[in-house]
Amino acid sequence: MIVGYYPGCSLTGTGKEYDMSLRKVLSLLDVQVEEINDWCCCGATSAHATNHLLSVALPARNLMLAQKQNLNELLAPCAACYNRLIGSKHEISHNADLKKKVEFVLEEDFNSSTEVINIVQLLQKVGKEKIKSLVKVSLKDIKVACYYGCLLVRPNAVTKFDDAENPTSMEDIISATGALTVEWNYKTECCGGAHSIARKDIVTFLSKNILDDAKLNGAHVIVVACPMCHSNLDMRQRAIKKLYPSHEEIPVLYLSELIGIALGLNGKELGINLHFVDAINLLQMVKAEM
Amino acid sequence: MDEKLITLNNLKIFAEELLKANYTLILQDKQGIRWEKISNSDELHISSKLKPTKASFKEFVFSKTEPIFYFNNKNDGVELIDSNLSAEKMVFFGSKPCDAKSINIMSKVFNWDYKDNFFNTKAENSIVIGMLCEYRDEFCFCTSVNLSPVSSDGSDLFLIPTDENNFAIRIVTEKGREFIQPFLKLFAEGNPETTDQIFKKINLPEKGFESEVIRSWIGNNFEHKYFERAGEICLGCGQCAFVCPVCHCFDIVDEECGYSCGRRMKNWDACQFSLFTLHGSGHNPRHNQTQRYRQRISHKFKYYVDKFDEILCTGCGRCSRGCPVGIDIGQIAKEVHSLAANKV
Amino acid sequence: MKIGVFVCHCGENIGKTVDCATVAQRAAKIPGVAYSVDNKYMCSDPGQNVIKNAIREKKLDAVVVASCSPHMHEKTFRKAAADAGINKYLCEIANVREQCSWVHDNIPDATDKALDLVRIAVEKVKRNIPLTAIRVPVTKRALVIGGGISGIQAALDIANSGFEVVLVEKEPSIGGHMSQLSETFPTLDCSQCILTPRMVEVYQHPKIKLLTYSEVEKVEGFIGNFTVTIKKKARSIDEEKCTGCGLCIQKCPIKKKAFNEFEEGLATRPAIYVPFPQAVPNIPVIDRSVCTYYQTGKCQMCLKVCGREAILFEQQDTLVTEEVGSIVIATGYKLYSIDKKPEDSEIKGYGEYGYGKYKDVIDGLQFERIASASGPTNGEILRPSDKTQPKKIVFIQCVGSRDEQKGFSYCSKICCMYTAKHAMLYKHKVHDGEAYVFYMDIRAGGKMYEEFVRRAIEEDGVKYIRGRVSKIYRQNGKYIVKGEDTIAGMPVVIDADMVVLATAMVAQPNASKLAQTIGVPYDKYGFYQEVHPKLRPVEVSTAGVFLAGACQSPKDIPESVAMASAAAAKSLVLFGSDYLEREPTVAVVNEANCAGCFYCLKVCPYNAIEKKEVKNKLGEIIDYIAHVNAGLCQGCGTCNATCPSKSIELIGFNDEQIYAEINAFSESFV
Amino acid sequence: MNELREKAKELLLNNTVKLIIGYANGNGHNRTYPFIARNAADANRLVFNEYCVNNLAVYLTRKEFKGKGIIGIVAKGCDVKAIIQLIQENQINKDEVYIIGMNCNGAVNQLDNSFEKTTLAQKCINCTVRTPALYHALIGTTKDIEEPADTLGEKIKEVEKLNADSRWDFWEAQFEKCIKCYACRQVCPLCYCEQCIVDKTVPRWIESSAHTRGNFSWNIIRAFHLSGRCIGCGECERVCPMDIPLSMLNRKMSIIAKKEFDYSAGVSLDSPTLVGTYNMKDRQDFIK
Amino acid sequence: MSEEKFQPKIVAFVCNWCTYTGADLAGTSRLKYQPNVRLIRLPCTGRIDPVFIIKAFEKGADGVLVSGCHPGDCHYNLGNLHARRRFILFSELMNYVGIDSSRLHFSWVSASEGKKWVDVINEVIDTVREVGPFKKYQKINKEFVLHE
Repeated sequence: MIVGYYPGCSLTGTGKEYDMSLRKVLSLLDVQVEEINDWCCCGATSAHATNHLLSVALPARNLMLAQKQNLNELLAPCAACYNRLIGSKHEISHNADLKKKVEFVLEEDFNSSTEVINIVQLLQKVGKEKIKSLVKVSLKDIKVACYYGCLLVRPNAVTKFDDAENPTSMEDIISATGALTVEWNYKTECCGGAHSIARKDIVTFLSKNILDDAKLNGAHVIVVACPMCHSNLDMRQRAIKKLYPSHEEIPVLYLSELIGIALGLNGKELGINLHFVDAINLLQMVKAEM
Repeated sequence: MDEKLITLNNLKIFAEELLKANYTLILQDKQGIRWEKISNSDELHISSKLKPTKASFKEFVFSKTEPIFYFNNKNDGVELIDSNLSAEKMVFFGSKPCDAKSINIMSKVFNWDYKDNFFNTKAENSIVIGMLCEYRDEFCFCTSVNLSPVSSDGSDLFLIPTDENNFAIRIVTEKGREFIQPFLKLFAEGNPETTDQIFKKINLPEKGFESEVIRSWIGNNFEHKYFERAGEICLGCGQCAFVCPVCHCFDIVDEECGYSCGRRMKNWDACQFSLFTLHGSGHNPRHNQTQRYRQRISHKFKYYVDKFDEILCTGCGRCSRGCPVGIDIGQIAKEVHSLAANKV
Repeated sequence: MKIGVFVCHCGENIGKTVDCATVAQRAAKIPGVAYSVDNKYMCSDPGQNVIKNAIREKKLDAVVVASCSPHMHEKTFRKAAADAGINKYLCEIANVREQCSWVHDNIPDATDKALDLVRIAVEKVKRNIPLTAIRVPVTKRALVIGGGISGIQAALDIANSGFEVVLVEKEPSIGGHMSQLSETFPTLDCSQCILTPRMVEVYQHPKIKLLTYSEVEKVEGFIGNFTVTIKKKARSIDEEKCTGCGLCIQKCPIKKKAFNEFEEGLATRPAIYVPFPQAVPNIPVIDRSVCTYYQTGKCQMCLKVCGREAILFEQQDTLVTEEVGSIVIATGYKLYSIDKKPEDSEIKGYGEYGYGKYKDVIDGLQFERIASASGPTNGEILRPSDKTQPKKIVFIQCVGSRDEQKGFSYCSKICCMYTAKHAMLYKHKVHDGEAYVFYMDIRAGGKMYEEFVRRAIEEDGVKYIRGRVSKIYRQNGKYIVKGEDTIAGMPVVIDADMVVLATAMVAQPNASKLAQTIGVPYDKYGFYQEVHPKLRPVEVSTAGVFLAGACQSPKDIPESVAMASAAAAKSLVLFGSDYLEREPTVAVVNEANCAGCFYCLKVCPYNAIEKKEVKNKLGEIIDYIAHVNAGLCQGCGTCNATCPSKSIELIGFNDEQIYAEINAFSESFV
Repeated sequence: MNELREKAKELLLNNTVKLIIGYANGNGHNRTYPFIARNAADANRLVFNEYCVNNLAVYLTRKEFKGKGIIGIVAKGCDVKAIIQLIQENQINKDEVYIIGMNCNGAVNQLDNSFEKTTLAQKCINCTVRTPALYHALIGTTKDIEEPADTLGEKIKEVEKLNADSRWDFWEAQFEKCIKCYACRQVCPLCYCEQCIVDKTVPRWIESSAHTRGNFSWNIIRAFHLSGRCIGCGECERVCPMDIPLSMLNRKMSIIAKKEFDYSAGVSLDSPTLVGTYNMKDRQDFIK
Repeated sequence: MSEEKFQPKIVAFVCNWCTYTGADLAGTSRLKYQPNVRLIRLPCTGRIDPVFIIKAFEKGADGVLVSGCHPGDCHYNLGNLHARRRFILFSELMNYVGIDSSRLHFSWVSASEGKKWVDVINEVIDTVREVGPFKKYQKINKEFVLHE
């Protein structure tokens, strides 16, 4: 299986462990990733706050690059990238005027037939059975809280993926590793998102609620599929601890990292050592190497 | 008898000249299906060994469909408009004796009381250049119907290949003579005696029956049980009649040209169709296929002969070759002949 | 044939884009047209008189009226023609208003088109033949499907007019959802108190044949003449012998096992049971899926205690055939099942509300049972999980309804009212309790409805919050309801003890199956489709079948009852005459040409084609050919198009007529 | 051959059948023709070989034979398909036909009227019924045969590749030739209508004149009326004196039936007919 | 001087209950569409025989539209479903002999879709206008036409 790969900015920076772990896991799962050449910004955050046309044209350019590489599917591991790519494609195909403008900007016809998918969709395509057959380390002793955040499944009419209000697809994939998933209440609550820089107070408060509910429901680890979620939930735990001294830390892993552990990769290979919150206890629980 | 000689090359030039003089040249097509018009002398493709086409050239003198008049339905009555008669001058090039004869035979029925101008105009505008025939198969029986591969009966001119690149051409009718007059420079003088020698060498199909015997037997054995078996497998299609060079039955139907105007069409019909004799009342005097098949044989070998002293058959074998269920008219005639001979 | 053409100006409606005078002049030249004239208002009395006089004076054989759509005035003009002495089927309409003058603005084009339309109609009418309406006798007996309040009302109305009714109910008792309700809005009178006398009346009515625990299997025939096959499911009880003493129910050893449908799962019942104490008929039924005897072959306790030997373990389902003239469908609704996704995966559930996961998150009908004096808590408001009194209760409206994401864009209409009622009942019983209602809009259109909601807010202090709830989860024994107050523009979190979801009213799960059995169209939600939303709201396209209640769309009780009476009235209209007149546009077989391939039989939607024997002079069957039962044929013509030899033709739309219509185009095209 | 003759004699002598529709030899040439055997002597004339191309099922619906007792018929697998279709369409009673099924090793292609060229007939390529699907007696054995390429399928694909105008030109040239002899109809076992639509005069949907317009309508409607019914015996094309490639029409319709509805005609007595049934899931992407 | 626009001739075979009523609704709503279409009203799409379509072309139509009720809406329950199957076969056949979907159109237009009717009919007219007069059929229609 060959799939196009759009890393986006996070996966080359704050979220590079996501990139590391994902590439390793996918190669074990016989998925070849083909990075699109000369990709540019997906238009998230600044572009779509300032210039609508730009925020559509940027992903459109990336989609056309994928098209030219004859990629049927394009994986956008970052939930924000995924959202921009799939959202722009939807918008362009439903708005002829916009399409004309975008084509003017791109200086070419927009005719993308590439399907944009997120990491959960890719793993669904790979199949639970395949993952199950490759598990080397059973995660049956750990309880996982799957955190979807806001962008992975929304807007539902565009993503046409899972139930926006009560998603369960990540749980389903994780069950292949043997890990238990907990029923909890904050899987789609806001983590504070892009306020991370400007309004630390909001992010700390919102993230704390999420972390608390996960712990309250017995989770050992929170699994995410978005670098922004990860950065808020992982990096802000120290700030939380300052404000709420009783806060007990809980590790936050990328979905690819958790699966990587199950497939027998060690912590370093997966970049788990790069997190703010130590996951050593978690790895010990399943007798995996750091 | 007047006879000329012409080389293959000159024959092509002859064709070229004819086209220039606004003649329509009609030849056997290369697929062996039917006769077709050619527009270029390069397409001239004649040979005495060609198998007869599936359909004869009948359709050029007796159209498979043609309008006989037009009508306009108005609120205050019906207006009739005559159909245009085609003045196209046609040359049937390289016709086998069994085809060449067809115009003469049909002419009798189209002229015995009502003069059919549609047929006559076309027949008058036709020149038949017949050709000696060297094709034989088990379906050929021209000799049994008083024709032969060397018969020029029905032809206006008659071609005889003398070798691969040379032909003798015999002028058979006055019409033929007039027709060839302007082109005589292409021809050399020929000697009828040499061609007679050629005729003698031609292998003739065996004569299978005496048509006169058939005629008289049918007259006395209308109810004979032989017909029951002979026609029972006939499926009632019109192929035999439609490919036949001399079957001439037609149907008249009206069809629209537009709103409240139309044309009356004359279309081929066939006695093997069950609708052929179906009355408006629902009664059908020939209500089964064996009766229809008997009619076909009887018309060809008795009724037409009685009325016009002409057998309605040239022995070309087309109907037998094409019959979906393999009914062989020559074979049937032979069987009838032997029934007659044995006085059964 | 002398044809008259009458071109209507319809005031300015036609006249302003179609040059009517020119159309009339040019129409006069069409072969067969003997008279042609235009008029300002053809449908007016003077206009009709123009037609009538022309028919009489010009001795016309047929007429074409170029006017509005045939759906509008075909009847009018056909009657006018008939009044003047020609067969009404020799009148055709050319639709030059709806399909010409109103949709085009270029006068020459519209005039040309109008003339074409006239010519088409002239050519058709030339080939029309005089027809007489088909008369079929009417069976003056009705079938009512569904024994809820709508079915009960319809049955009583018809029966009280003196006609027999067969009432079929699939449950063991009639009563429907109304029997589950505690009180009814806006009067708060006891639901069962007003319903049960009606149920008893049905039971005792000499003209009503009640078939409970029965389902309609097959419907054949047509208006006035339906033959209905009904399956009586085996109760395992001899209905003749049973006195309803209830001893068997008391003695049944598996009291606590079976899911109690009537109590919406809030209580259990024995294997042998009557759904509720006031059930009609008061005859128990054995639930074979839980009965020890059926499962293991042992027990027979009920048989032992029954003094009347009324228990029949070997009883089988039986089929009953009934002849009826009309059918009233009153099959009602179901509540949207929110705990799991319905089979049709387009529709998503409300996993975030935790219904099914949390025992104290319940739906409206469950709350009815909790509030009902005859319910599992005897009318005390106790939450299902621990039987404690909830002090804070949240009601959420529009769960499923008005939510395209979940597949239902429509408003369920009654939830605003019953939620107000629930909140009010709660406040009346738990004086120190708090009641919150999340709503999208309050739709309280109805007599005393708005006042009722105001009362809940103003007198009973129910707190209404305009907004949606995003999530319900459990924390420290409370149900955390997270929502948004869109008026205050703030998120709201309520730690409730219990949550009541006003879930959407949806069509019965097997509504489409019944629809196909009877031949009733249904919409994408499974609600039955009326013929016309305004003018024919209780009729369906299958003549003789009428709708009552929530099977057509969400409705409250007074609307359902009104509709039931309307459906009854429609049946009575039918029963008012001994014969029905039907359009004579039915198919006929040309027997001489039919080859008997019976493709017509295969495509006929009405089973109107029969195999007819062809016999020789000795009386031996030599062949079979098609024959049309004119009583069943509805004139769709599918047989005609399917027949390869065109040996079956639809009168009124036969091949010759259609051919002539197509041919009528050619002049304009040549 | 003896087995066939013996069986035929037995059936005729013990009155199991009234007559047997079979094949007999022509005079001197290879071709066989349909033959009705009524007695033991007739039975001795029956033959079966690769020249037996005719589909004899066409005789089963003919008034001369139908309804006069049980008819025996010598039938190849493809002929039996026609018989199955006829039974499904109520044209013959299953109990009034006795099928002498022939294990078939292919019939020859009639390139020439006298069957001089013996390539395998087009209809025999990829045959799935070399042993008939329905029979009362089965005669002969099948052996491996060499199958030439499916040139018909290729020809259809070639036409499909053309643009609409060129497709029209192709078929116009074909239909122009038609002389309306109706051999295609008469030889077709499934053209059993009492009155063909082309013979219907009020109204005259299809002009009986043999001009291109009338021919176009005739050939198109015939193909349409046979869609989902044609069992692919190829008889119509074989007998067409004008060599119109009718199999290209009929095969195309079979391909459509297979593709759209997974339907093949004449396969089983129990399967529903293609026309006359519907499926809610039938394609409608061509409908706006 | 701009050339005059080609005015195609469209014949529409419509069912009485859905499309004809939908076309009436277009009128009642005073929606406008091009006048190049002539409707033939039939009880049901089930009544529409392929010979009608061929005949319409024979009579000079440049394009044909067949329109009826959406599946499930048929006044006669099943007529349109049988018609749909029939027209799958027939449209494929017509396409094969060179009459493709630019000339032969199908639609479902319900009684409430007056707007859709307008859109469909305009689209049909525009499509046919684009491919031009049906010269191929006109050629065979003109055989034996009397030239005066």
